[in-house]
Amino acid sequence: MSVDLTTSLGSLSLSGPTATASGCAAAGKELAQFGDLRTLGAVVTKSIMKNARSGRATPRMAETPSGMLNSIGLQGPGIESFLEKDLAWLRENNVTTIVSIAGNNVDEFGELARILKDVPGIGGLEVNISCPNVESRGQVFACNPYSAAEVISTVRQEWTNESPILAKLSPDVTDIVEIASSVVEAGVDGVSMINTLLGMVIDLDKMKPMLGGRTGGLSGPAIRPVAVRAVYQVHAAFPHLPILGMGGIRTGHDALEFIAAGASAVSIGTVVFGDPSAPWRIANELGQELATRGYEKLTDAIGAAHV
Amino acid sequence: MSVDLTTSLGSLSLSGPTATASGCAAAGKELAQFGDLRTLGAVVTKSIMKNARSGRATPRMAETPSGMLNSIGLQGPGIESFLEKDLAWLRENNVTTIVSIAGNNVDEFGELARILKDVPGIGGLEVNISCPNVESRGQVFACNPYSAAEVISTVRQEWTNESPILAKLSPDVTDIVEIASSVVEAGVDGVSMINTLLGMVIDLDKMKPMLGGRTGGLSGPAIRPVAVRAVYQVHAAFPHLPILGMGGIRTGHDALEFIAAGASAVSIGTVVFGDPSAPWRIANELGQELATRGYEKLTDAIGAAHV
Amino acid sequence: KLEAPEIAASVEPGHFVAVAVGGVGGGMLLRRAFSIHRATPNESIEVIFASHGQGTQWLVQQKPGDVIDIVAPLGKPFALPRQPVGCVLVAGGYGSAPMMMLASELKKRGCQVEIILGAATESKLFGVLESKAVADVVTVTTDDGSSGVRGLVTDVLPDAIKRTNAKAVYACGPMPMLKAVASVSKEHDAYSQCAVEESMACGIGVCMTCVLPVIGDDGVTRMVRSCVEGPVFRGDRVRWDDVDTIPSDTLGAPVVGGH
Amino acid sequence: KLEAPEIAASVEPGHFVAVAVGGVGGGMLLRRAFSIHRATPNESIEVIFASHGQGTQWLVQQKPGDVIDIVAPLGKPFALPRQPVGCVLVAGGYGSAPMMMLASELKKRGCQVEIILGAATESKLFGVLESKAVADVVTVTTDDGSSGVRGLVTDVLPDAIKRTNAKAVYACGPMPMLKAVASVSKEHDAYSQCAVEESMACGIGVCMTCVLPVIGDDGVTRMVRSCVEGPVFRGDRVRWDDVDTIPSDTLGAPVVGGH
Ligand SMILES: Cc1cc2nc3c(=O)[nH]c(=O)nc-3n(C[C@H](O)[C@H](O)[C@H](O)COP(=O)(O)OP(=O)(O)OC[C@H]3O[C@@H](n4cnc5c(N)ncnc54)[C@H](O)[C@@H]3O)c2cc1C
Ligand SMILES: Cc1cc2nc3c(=O)[nH]c(=O)nc-3n(C[C@H](O)[C@H](O)[C@H](O)COP(=O)(O)OP(=O)(O)OC[C@H]3O[C@@H](n4cnc5c(N)ncnc54)[C@H](O)[C@@H]3O)c2cc1C
Ligand SMILES: Cc1cc2nc3c(=O)[nH]c(=O)nc-3n(C[C@H](O)[C@H](O)[C@H](O)COP(=O)(O)O)c2cc1C
Ligand SMILES: Cc1cc2nc3c(=O)[nH]c(=O)nc-3n(C[C@H](O)[C@H](O)[C@H](O)COP(=O)(O)O)c2cc1C
Ligand code: FES
Ligand code: FES
Repeated sequence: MSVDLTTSLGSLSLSGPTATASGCAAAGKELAQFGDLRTLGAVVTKSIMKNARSGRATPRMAETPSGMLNSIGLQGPGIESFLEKDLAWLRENNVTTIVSIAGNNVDEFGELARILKDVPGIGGLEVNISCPNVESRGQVFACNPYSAAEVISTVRQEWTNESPILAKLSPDVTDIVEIASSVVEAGVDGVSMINTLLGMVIDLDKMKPMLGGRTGGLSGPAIRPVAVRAVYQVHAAFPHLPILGMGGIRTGHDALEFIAAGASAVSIGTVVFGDPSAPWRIANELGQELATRGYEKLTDAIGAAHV
Repeated sequence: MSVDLTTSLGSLSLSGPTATASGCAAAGKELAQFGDLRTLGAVVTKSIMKNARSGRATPRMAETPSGMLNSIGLQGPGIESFLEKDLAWLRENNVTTIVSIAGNNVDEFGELARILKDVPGIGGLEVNISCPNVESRGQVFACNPYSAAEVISTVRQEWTNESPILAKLSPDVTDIVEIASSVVEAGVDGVSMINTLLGMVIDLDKMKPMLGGRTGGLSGPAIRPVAVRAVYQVHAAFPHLPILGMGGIRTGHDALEFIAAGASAVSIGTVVFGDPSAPWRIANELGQELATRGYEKLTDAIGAAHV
Repeated sequence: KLEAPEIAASVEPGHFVAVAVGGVGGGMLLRRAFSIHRATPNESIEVIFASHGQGTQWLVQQKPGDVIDIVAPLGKPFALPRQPVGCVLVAGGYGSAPMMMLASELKKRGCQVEIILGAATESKLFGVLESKAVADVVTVTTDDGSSGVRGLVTDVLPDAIKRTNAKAVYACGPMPMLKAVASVSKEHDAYSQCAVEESMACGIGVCMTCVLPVIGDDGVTRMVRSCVEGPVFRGDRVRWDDVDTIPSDTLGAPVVGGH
Repeated sequence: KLEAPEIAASVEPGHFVAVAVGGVGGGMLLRRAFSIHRATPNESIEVIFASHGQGTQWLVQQKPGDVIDIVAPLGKPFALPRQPVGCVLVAGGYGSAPMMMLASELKKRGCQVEIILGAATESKLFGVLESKAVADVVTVTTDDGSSGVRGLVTDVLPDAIKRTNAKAVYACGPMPMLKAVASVSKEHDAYSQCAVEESMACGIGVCMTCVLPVIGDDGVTRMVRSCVEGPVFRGDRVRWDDVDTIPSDTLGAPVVGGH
């Protein structure tokens, strides 16, 4: 008996349960040699900003126990080039695409939404508020309920089509449910969680932080328990809020933990670096995990670990 | 050339750089078969509460990638029995002892400080504010600058001897420097960081959270980059504040990362479960790491990764 | 089979060994606990284990000659009777691991020894032949009847107790079995010694993960560490129905948060 | 030596392989990159590696017959000249790994080939004999003079270029060496092709960790991925002095936070 793995994020229906994670699959093209992107739930593109951006100085990564630290610094070509090259390619290849956007201030998010709202081939918007707000001493939008809500309501106003807006939440907060409720009030259609945890590795030979950006984002299986907890808390508070779950998913078993905690679909990030075919493999494994537990539809397992 | 590994936490001088971590060595006795406790910097005892406490239901732990989740629930015999049996034994054996205390409300912390202040054989107090405040809907003291400060100033008033008071900080906050400054203002002598991160593992066969307490604390090498970052941030903000660093320390190399980030000494927690002799082994390895880098005294390396 | 000369000498039936898995730099921090099956002084100790999750799967892949990092002997062994009384040993699945050592120890003391081995199915039975070599009588039960008597060990336990006029019953296996054995023993005025299996983080008594509710000599229930105060407990002292809970009359109950 | 029939067939000099380390459930998530030393079509590929940290230490412990998980061939190989021109190949330490394959490829095309192998000391030299088998002339340099000429590869490079009237210089080794080779080549009007070694998380172009500042055909400096647009770059296009920085005139500089 094969399990029905189709699912949805608000108004966006997904042909599969696994998506790529923003920043862990560029704009999909490089992954195409490892599997058919159309069979994935979605490709979530690297967060794009208005202008081209060089990112942070290298070294940009450090391996850590069951995880890694990165400080890419949102390197990207800027929205124009992204539309011409990357999005065009994804559209031509009929890939369900969720575009991740990032801004240095609230207005930039609004501008990006305005530019994107009429562009064909966009299945949804992931608003990466887990980046620093240049206008408030670099505090991360997602770490402040007001800035988080401000970004989302601005995007909401611009976003005049019905494909979903997802807010990408950061775990580096005292109370993630508080942040979630602020973006829900601001009119978000769903949330993506979690982004990386702020971490640091020190190069003891150079006696300074290893990364060019000094601190970096911790990702990978090491953070999975934090991610599952966050998804569980937010689903408990907002049972009907669609959640794209992520954080250290390596197997179908891991993925099912997120589904059972309340996610409607999952993103595969860091694990792709070690296993480029992971998004497809994990979807298959998830099907088996569900089958052995007697599920006929993935959607029946969403939030199953509550009660 | 052997390196001078002696160090100090405020007025408390330590004969070695490694201490046990609260809750990871009970009251020391069980570790004595694996090494001489007097050669350790200190034994930090399991957080003790006023009354006996049964802790949480089992299962109380789950292994996670390069880490573990625990929900012990502060099981303990209560302060009286602790003084009679545990502390007495530590005193008889001349073990440098840092007593960790925890309370359900601010007053309980004060009471414990009052009871302990005249007891001989206490090298310092570690105030575990990373536990729920029963009187404010179970919010963790360490997650709120006001409650954190309230606990510390209350303990400070009772604590009429000069051995140091350390506040045990939680990483589950938006801005750990804010919490640190609030306890500094409240008159703390130093900080211990970090406590565990809130996490969850789901038992997919029972389709419910694996731990009896549902959520648990994530510890072990998985969280080390978060801990190093936290120590680095707090040392940058308060260069003269003594820090007892911990979080996933497995080797002398790891320990030196904490020292370089700004810790004056380190606690070894989860890794002790896999290697009971770790506190001694790591002290030796730390000596070698310092020697190969030309250090003569550990204290010269404190905060070396700044600038 | 692990070569461990010094350790083997001091092993008693019921002791367990904590084995590091996954290798250095691996993702698994915690040791795996296994009952010691056989200990040959100045030579080696042996364990019997079932491949279960990641750690035991790793163990299975190790080749003879590979070096394994262990801590042993750990825990409180089975308490042995002073008189040469009748004894029944009950094992479920790999719970038979410590029983042969125990049986020969008891025989040395002149006890009459019966062993009951139970499992879901034949393939899950361990040490049937070994048992026959040391015990006076061996009875096998399987849930599916694929070997020996169809049914549970407790179905055949009463007769065994009567036959041997047993004063002591020793058990190792899953919790439900231990619970049943404890009550059957009690009905027949026999002391039961049950080796429990709680998941353990440290195995040496410092972490408090391995607790279960046990009634003390003072009649008070406490959450007791099975790694140092067990794994062997008196069957009549463990509150079997309350395992994985905190009985409201436990010292220090009820619980309020914290970890 | 890794058996990988399908992959080997498509390998060109300069390609690299990404090797998974630590085993499943291990703590190491990222693959390790190694230049492909030799590829025998329908059979195997070989790498030369130095035991460095945890991952390579794990690799060293693997026994013949163990299964290794690899992704290859990756990266852009060395660009080969159309004409049979003179070529000098410069390698530092294990940087010699890809050079023999490259040398024989060049010989096939009728090029005259000189190889310069440099290292800190003799024990760090790789493939001296192999080089002699494929190249017309092989020069060895060591910093300590323990083998060959005492000094740096760049001390002997100019003569080699002159001798062969080289139009192309190929280099693989540490950044400082690559930088020096690039400038010496430029002085002698020879194209240089340098294989860089930036730490890589994914090796397939999706993560942006492996970048360095490279000048494009349009004269604009960009942070370019060395895993897909490299590891081989034109020596005159890499801004060697600015590696590990973001030159202020880079497209999209300066940086503001975020990760
Ligand atoms: C005192 C004692 C004696 C034991 N004797 C034996 C024996 O003789 N033969 C045998 O096959 N098994 C025995 N077990 C069970 C054995 O420890 C587990 O099967 C083993 O830990 C599973 O590890 P894993 O990595 O395969 O499973 P995983 O699920 O990967 O383990 C994850 C974590 O949970 C713990 N865990 C999982 N299952 C159990 C379990 N059943 N009991 C305790 N901890 C568990 C592990 O120790 C580990 O920390 C014993 C357990 C205890 C406590
Ligand atoms: C294109 C390319 C080709 C290479 N060819 C060879 C070769 O032929 N022979 C050889 O011995 N080595 C080669 N290296 C270097 C090799 O990748 C590193 O030595 C190896 O990754 C070290 O891993 P480790 O686990 O031992 O060290 P660790 O310090 O444990 O590695 C930690 C992390 O840092 C990365 N890292 C550490 N050192 C380096 C390094 N020097 N370069 C890149 N990443 C690094 C690792 O990949 C890993 O992700 C090459 C590197 C690249 C990028
Ligand atoms: C190298 C790297 C780059 C990333 N870039 C982005 C990004 O541009 N935008 C974003 O929202 N998240 C980004 N992330 C975070 C991931 O999307 C994901 O939320 C996080 O890594 C946790 O998932 P994982 O453990 O599966 O990687 C990045 C992560 C990594 C490792
Ligand atoms: C089983 C367990 C019990 C703990 N109990 C306490 C405690 O009682 N009080 C406390 O302040 N911290 C407690 N901690 C947290 C540790 O002291 C330490 O801060 C944390 O585990 C990070 O260090 P580590 O990664 O080296 O374990 C406990 C940790 C574990 C794993
Ligand atoms: S396993 Fe740690 S106390 Fe028993
Ligand atoms: S290593 Fe990931 S882009 Fe090059």
